[in-house]
Amino acid sequence: MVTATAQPVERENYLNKHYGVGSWLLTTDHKRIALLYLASITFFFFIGGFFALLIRLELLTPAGDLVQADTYNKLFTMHGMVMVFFFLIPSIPAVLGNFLVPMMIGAKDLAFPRINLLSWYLYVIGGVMMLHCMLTGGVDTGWTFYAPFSTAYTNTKIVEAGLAIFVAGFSSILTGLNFVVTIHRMRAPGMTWSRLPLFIWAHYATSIIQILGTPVVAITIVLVAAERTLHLGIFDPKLGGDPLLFQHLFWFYSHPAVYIMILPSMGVVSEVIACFSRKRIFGYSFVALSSIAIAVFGFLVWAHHMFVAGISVYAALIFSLLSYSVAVPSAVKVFNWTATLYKGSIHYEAPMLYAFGFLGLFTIGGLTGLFLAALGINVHVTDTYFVVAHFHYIMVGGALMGYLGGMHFWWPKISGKLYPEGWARLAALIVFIGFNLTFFPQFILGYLGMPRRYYDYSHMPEFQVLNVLSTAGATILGVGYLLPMIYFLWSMRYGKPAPDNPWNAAGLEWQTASPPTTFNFEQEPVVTWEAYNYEEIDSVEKPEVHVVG
Amino acid sequence: MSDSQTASVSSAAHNPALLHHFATEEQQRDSASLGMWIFLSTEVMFFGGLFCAYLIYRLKYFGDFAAASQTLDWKLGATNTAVLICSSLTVVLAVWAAQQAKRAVLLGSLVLTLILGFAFLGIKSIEYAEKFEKHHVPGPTFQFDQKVPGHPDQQASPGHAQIYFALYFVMTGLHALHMIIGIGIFVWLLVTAWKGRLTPEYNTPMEIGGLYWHFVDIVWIYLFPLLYLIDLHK
Amino acid sequence: MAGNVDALYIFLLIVTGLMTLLVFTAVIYFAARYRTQKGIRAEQIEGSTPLEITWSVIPFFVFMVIFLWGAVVYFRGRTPPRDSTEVYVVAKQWMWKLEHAEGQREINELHVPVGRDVKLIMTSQDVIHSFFVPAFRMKQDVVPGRYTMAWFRATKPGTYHLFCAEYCGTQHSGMIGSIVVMEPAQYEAWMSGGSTGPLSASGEKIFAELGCVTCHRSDTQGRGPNLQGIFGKPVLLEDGRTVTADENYVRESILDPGAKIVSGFKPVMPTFQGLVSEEQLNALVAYVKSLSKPGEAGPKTAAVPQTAPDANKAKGSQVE
Amino acid sequence: MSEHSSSSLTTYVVIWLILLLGTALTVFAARIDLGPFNAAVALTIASVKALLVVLFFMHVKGASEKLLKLVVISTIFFLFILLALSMADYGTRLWS
Repeated sequence: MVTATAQPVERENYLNKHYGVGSWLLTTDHKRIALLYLASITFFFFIGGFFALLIRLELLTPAGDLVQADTYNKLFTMHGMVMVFFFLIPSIPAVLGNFLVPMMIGAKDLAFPRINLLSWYLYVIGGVMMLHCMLTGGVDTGWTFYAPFSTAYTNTKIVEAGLAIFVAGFSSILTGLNFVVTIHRMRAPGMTWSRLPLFIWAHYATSIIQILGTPVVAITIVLVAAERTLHLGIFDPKLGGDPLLFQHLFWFYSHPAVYIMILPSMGVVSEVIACFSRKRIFGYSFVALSSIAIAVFGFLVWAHHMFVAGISVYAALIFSLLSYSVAVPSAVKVFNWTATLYKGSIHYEAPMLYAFGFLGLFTIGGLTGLFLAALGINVHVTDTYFVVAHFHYIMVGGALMGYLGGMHFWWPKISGKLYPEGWARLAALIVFIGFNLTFFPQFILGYLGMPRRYYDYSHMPEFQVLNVLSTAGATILGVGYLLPMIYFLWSMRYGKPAPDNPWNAAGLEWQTASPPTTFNFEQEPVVTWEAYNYEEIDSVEKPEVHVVG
Repeated sequence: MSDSQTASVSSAAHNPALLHHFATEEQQRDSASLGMWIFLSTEVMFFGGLFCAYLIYRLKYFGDFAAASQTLDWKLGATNTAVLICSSLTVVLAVWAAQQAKRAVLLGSLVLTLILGFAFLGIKSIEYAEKFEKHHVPGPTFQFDQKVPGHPDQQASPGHAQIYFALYFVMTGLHALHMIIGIGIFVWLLVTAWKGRLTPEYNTPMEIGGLYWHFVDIVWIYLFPLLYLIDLHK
Repeated sequence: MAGNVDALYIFLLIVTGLMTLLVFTAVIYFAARYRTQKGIRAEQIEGSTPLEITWSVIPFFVFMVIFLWGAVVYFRGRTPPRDSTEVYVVAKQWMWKLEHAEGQREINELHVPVGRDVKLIMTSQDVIHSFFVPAFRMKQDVVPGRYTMAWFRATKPGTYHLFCAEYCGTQHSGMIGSIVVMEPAQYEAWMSGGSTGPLSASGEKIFAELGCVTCHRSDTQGRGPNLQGIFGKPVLLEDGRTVTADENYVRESILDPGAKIVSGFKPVMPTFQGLVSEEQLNALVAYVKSLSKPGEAGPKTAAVPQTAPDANKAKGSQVE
Repeated sequence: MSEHSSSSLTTYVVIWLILLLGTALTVFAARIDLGPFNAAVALTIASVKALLVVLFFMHVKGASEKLLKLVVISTIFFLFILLALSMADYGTRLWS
C-alpha cells in the first residue's frame, strides 16, 4: 500500500487499453460499462431536471400561465418516470456498483460480463423508447399509472411508456442478478462475508429488491397495457375489476424501489464516513444486517401508500404497524454513522461533506416518514406536498447526496484524475442549501393542504410565498448539480493525475492502479485483514493525505 | 467475447469454455447455476403478480369463475400436464446423460423433450382455437352465456367471466411464451450436444437449461388445477 | 377531528424534533471536536451490542406509541357517528356533485351546519378522485364502482377549501370547491329552499319506475326480499355467509344481483348496471335506507311539490 | 454431482410416476365434492408435485450448499408476502 505518485508515462489501464467506438459499445469490462451507464444516466438526469425546472417555474405564480394544464401534467409525469426509472434506480448500482463491486471483493469482473452489457443495452432501448414517447406526445398519468385513469381515460401514450419501463426493468433485474451471483461466487480468497465492505452489503440488499420486486411491476405494466388495448376489465370497475388491485401490485414494487435508491447510497456513506473519520464503522455487523433488514421489511409496508384509497381499516392497521419495522433499521444506521464520528480523526474533503449532507437530509426524510406511517396524520398529508417533500428528502436528499459523494470519492479511481477540491466543497454546500430551500417549504405547504400535482392554485393565493421559496431553492439546486458535471468534465482533461490511493483509504479498490487495469488487479488479491482497517493503515508512517486540487 | 484475450489463469489453458474472469471451472459452473436459480426467482414473482390477481378475483367471483372454467376441456389440460411431466423426465435424463457421457441417451432425450414441448403447444393451440370459435376471447367480440355450476337458475356474469378469460389468456399465454423460449434453448442444446460440446466435464448449459424447463413445468402444475378444475364436481 | 390530528402532529413534531436535534448535535459536535489534528489518531471502536439494542428498542417503543395514537385517530375518522346528516357525493372529471339526503343538490359547494356530524357517501363516475378538506384534516379517495365513506364535524362557521387530492386528469387542479359552514339558523333557512323533496322520495319514485316494487314487496309474497327494515342489519346469504346490509351492499345488489343471493330467494333479478346513473343509485340507496328509519315506515311522498330549484342555493339540479 | 448413477435413474422414474399419479389424483379429487376443501386439496397436491420437481429433478436435495435452498425458500417467502398481505386487505374488506 504505497501511495504511488503519478508516473510520467501513462500506464496501461482500462481506459487506454483499447480505442474506438466499438471497443466501448462491445465491451464486457464492468468498468467501461459503468462509464456507459454514467453517460446515459447523466443525460436522463438533466432531462428530468429540466422538467423539474419547468414545473417549479410554473408554480412560481398561482395561475397556470407558463404552460398548458396538459403540458404541466405531462411534465411532472415525465419528471417522475425519467428520474425514477432512468436515473435514480440505475444511478448508484449501475455506475458505482458496476465499477466497484468486482473490485471491492477482488474479482476480475462481474460473474456475467455479457449479461452486464445486455443490461446496459436494455436500459438504452428502454430509454430511447421513453424519449420517443416523450417526443411524440408523452404521458399524463403521473409516474404511478393509476387505473382506471391510465387504462380507460387518458389518451396519451401509456402503452409505449409502459413498455419502456418494462424493458428498463429487465435491465435492473439483470444488474441485481449479476451482483448477487458475483458477491456469492467471485470473492477473492480471504474475503469472507464479515470482511465485505458495507457498500457490498448495501448492494446485495438492493439486488434482492431488484430481483424480487421488479418482475411484479413488470407484469402489472403488461396488465395495464392489455387492459388498455383489449378492455379486459381487470382494473376497470365498470367491468367488475378493482382499481385498487393495480395500486397493490404497483406499490409492491414501487415502495421497495425507494430502497433500491437509498440502500446503495447508504453503502457509499458508510465507505466515506469510515475513510474520512479514519475509523472502522461503529457496529459493522449491525450496519450490514440493517441493510438486509431494510430490504426484507421494505416488502411488508407497501399499502401505506393507500391508507385513504379505500382499503380495509384492518389492512391499514397492519401496514401502518409494519411500516415502523422499516424505520428501526434505518434509525440504527444513522446512529451507527454518528457513533463512528466519535473519537475519529475527521477530514472535511468534499465526499465527507456530501456524507454529512446525506446524514442531515436522510434524518429529516426518515423522520417525516414517521408522520406518514402514522395513520391519523397520513390521512391529512397524503397526496399533498408533504409527501412530495418527504420522498424528495429520501430520494434526492438521500440517494443523490450519496451518489454525488460517491462520485467524488471514487472519481480519482474512475478517471485517474483529481477533481478540484475547492469547487467540490462549494458545490456540496450549494446543493445542501438549495435542496433545503427547495423542499423544506413543501412540508409546510403540504400540512397547510396544498395537494400535489396541482397546476394552478389561483384560488389559494396563500400558498404562493412558500412556492416562491421553493422555486428559488430549485434554481440554486440546479446550479449545485451543474457544477460537479462541469468540473468532472474539466478534470478529465486538466485535472492532476490521481495517485492510486489519494484518500489513503481501506478497501481493495484502492490497492490497484488509478485508473485500474482491465482485469482490475495485477495478481489475484488475498485478503488477510478486516474491513476498514484504518488503524493498520494509519500506523504506517506516511505524509498527511491532502490532495486538494 | 474477450475471453480469447488472456489466458492468465493457468487452469484456463485446457478448457476453452472457461471464461477469463473465473478462476476455476467449478466457480464458473456454480455461478451459472446460481444465476439461473435467481432468474427463476424473478420468474416466480413475475407469475406471482398474476397469481395474486387471479386469487383475488377467484375468491370474489367464484361462481362466475367456475362457470367460465367449466367451458375449458379438463381432459386436454390433464393431457398437457402429463405431457409436461414426461418432458421433465426426459430433461432430467438428458442432464444425467450429459454427465455420464451417454451420447445416444442425451440426443434421444433432447429430441423427445422437443417433441413433447411441441405436443404441449399443439394441444394448447387447439384449446385457443376453440376459445376463438366460442367468442371466449376477451375484447369486443366476447360473449358468454353459461349458468353458474350448482345454480341452474343463475346466469353467470359475462363481465366476470371475461376477467377469468383475461387472466386465463395472460397466464397460459405467458406460460406458452416460456415454452417457446424453452424450445429455442433446447434446439440450441441439441445442436451443441450433436457437436459433442456437452461433456461430463462441461455440461453447464444442459444443467441450467434443464432448470429453466423444470420451472416452466412447475408453473403449469399450478395453472392446471387453478384454471381447469374449479368446482368440477358440480 | 382537526384537533386530534393536530395534537398527534405536534407530538410527532416534538419527538422527531428531539431526535433531529440529538443526531444533528452529535454529528456537529463530533465533527468539530474530533476534526483531524496532527499527531492524534482515531480511536478504533468495534461497536457495542448494548448500545445497538438500546437505540433499536427505545425508538421502537416510541414508534409504537405513534402507531397506536395514529391508529386511534384514524379509526375515529373512519367511523361515522350513527345519527349523522348524510350527503351523497358523486365525483366526475372535473367536478363534485353533492346531494343532501333532504334533496338539495349542489355543485362544487357543500353547505353544512356547524356542530353537526356530516357523513359523506361517495362514489365516482369515472376515475379515482379524492375528497380533501384540509381544514377538517379529512381525506378519502372516491373510487368508481363502489362507495367510500367519510365524515366530519365543522366547529366554526366559514368557508373552507375542498380539493381533489388524487390526480384525475387535465383539470385536476380545477376540481376544487368549498365547504360552507353555517350557523344552524342560517342553515335551516338555506335548507328550506331548493329542494325537490328528500332524496329517498326520488328514490321511491325510481323504485317504482324501474318496477322494483313488483318483486320487492312490503309483504312476504314477493319474489325478492322485503326491504323493510333490512338496512344496517345482518343478512343471511344463500351460501351461508352473513353480511351487513350497508350502502355498498345495496349498491352491489342493484348492479350485480347475482353476487350475494339472500337465503331463500332465487337469483332471478336482472342487473341494473348501465341502466341507472350514479345519482339514481344514490336515491335508491337513500330510499332503501329510509325503509329502516324508526318512525319513518315510508318516506313522506312528495311532501314538497316539484318546484324549480332556487338557482342561488343549488346550482346544479339536473340529473344527467 | 458426478456420482449420478443408475440409482438416480431409478429415482427419476419413481418421481415421474408419482407426478403422473398426482395429476390423476388432482383430477379425481376435483370430481368429488369436498365442500370448501376442493381448492385446498388441489393446491396441496400441486405443491407436493412442485416440491418433488424442485428437490429431485432440479437437484436441490443433493446440492452440497445450503444457498440453493435459501434461494428457493426466500422466493416462496416473498411470493407468500405478496399474496398474504394483499389478502389482508381483500379478506377484511367488505366487498362493494
